[in-house]
Amino acid sequence: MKTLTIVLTDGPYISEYAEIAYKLAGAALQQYKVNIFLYLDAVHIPKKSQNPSFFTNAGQLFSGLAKKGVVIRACARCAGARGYLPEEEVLQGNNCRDYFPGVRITSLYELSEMLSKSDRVISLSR
Amino acid sequence: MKTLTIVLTDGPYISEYAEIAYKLAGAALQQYKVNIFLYLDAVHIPKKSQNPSFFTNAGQLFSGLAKKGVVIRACARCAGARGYLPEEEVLQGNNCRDYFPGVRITSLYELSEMLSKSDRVISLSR
Amino acid sequence: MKSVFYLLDTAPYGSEKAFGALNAAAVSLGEMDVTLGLYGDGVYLAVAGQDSRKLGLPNLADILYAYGELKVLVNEPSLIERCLFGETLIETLELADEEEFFEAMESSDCVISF
Amino acid sequence: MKSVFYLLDTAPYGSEKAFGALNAAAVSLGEMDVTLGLYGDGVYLAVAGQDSRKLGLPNLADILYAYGELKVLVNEPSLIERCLFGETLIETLELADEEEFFEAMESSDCVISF
Amino acid sequence: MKQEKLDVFLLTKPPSSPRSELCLKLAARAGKARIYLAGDGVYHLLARIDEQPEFEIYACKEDLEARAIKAGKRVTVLDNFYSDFIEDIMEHCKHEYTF
Amino acid sequence: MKQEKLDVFLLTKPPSSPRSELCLKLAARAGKARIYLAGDGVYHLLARIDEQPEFEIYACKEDLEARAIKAGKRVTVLDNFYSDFIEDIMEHCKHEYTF
Repeated sequence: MKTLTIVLTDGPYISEYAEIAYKLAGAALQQYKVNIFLYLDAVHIPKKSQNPSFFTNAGQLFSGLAKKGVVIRACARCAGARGYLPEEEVLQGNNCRDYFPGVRITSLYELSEMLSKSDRVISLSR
Repeated sequence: MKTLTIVLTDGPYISEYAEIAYKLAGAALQQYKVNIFLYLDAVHIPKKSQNPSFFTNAGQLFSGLAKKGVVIRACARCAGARGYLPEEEVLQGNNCRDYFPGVRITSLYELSEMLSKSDRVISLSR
Repeated sequence: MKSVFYLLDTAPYGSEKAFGALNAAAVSLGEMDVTLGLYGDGVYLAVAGQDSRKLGLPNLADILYAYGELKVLVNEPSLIERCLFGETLIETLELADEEEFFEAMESSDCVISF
Repeated sequence: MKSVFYLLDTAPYGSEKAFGALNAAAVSLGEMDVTLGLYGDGVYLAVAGQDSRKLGLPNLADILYAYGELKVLVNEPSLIERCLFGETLIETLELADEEEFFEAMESSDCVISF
Repeated sequence: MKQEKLDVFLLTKPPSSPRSELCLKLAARAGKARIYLAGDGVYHLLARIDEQPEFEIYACKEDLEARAIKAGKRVTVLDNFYSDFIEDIMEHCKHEYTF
Repeated sequence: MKQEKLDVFLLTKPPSSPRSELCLKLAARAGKARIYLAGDGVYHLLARIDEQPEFEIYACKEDLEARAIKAGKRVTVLDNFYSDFIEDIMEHCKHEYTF
């Protein structure tokens, strides 16, 4: 099975890339393995308890993707800088209390791993 | 006493405007009343438990400004969208568990209030 | 401050900035003299016929109509550069040439850009 | 993917992007064929003599020196547009004209921009 | 029907963006190319990107509607834009770029 | 010594930014102006912003050092950039703009 990796660097709402990535991943996961790497401000996307009155909840969208098998990882340095700290334990595929289930904080080396195992890579950034 | 209001729209680290605003506010608060309004992504700035290994903790910088009397308010819609929800109670000048003390989530009308009472306004955005 | 000029130079829908600028301008109506200036990519907001239902985003043109008393200036040179001069524009907006646009900025007590 | 081209078109220090691009490029060294391409405002990273201590930010030039094996291409037309052609540049970087720069992008398996 | 192995571009930025300029330079170098317009990328239709005969242009329907941008005859407006794009880049294209 | 009531500009964006262009247009309209360069705004010194006789140019020392940008004779490099800027906009300037 071919693999697609999507690299994101923007947070939700301020840019539309979280939504575009959701649509790309949704279209791809029916036939392909899909990875998403959250870098820089994109580590805000899986935050719990988002309540956007006028937009679609980006955290829920990504949580839905994770349930369908999309591998979502967040850069540890970027997440830590922004106050998302990893726990020792992994519960529901998740190692951060502030994140929706299915999203894990990992080292940046995971990005390199993802890239080397991918057939295509899409990067979206402002 | 004259009043300066600073309007921010970017989150920490991804842009230098949180730091520049900190320096501007620090220089101004010795002689003037200073307000900061956090809009759009800037509502991420006062998040607790930021741990930026290579940068200065933006949340701590702003918490320090609040202690020195700078009035810091975050837009309720932008904060809610990004998962920062206001409590009923105000403790330590703060109505959000995820925020450093001294930063309060308020309606956008507060921005208009701040502007109308200001002698100068600085807006910083990418 | 008695007057404020909001400068929007970002295209609508691709980012929250246009929505943010409209909301910020709207809350000052009545209290201050408010102008929203569309400049650069911000002028795309002026195109008539927007329908954002399928994107699941608020219709920004509807917000403009809802705040009919908001003064919105559209920078003409930006429109021309973006090949928008022949397009149908939202009729409640005011076209402003470079001189008129800059004068509105200069005569406002402050300029806020997002 | 066996090769990756990181495109940096944002100025250093004003944003975390240059730092992010350097780190991302560094972790793939050894595993993949990595090129960092400085383009547009990204070419400001090439100026020699950076000292960011007083800003309290990591010195990005030092990171470039620390990863000496990283291939860094500097787009010449961007340098010229920014009046940087006469400035002293970090000597470990490679100048690339438009043709060489685009060829490096085209011959990489993927292009990632921040 | 996209059997031809071409370079494929996803363009989500408006014409004023320096990334758009870079995208179009690379597309021009490729000779023939398929360009997918989504988000603010659909504003390239105002700048007549579809008049370049070497480019096949695809546009995202909901992004056109939101922005009130009309597509000319040479533009293929896709209802399933993202599925079609994904199929193209995973199965048919030579090199893929996103700007 | 900044008694003259002038328009004051804080410019934190590099020359390529459309906001920089807008800033310089407004400054040119003002005739004489004081321009404070901080952050990526210091890159305007490479583009010789200091050769315009109508502008008084001030630059932030730590931003110059980080970016390895030298300031010419007509540029006032300020150790206390932010204090001086704040005093100017609160006490001396006519109109203040930030870009």
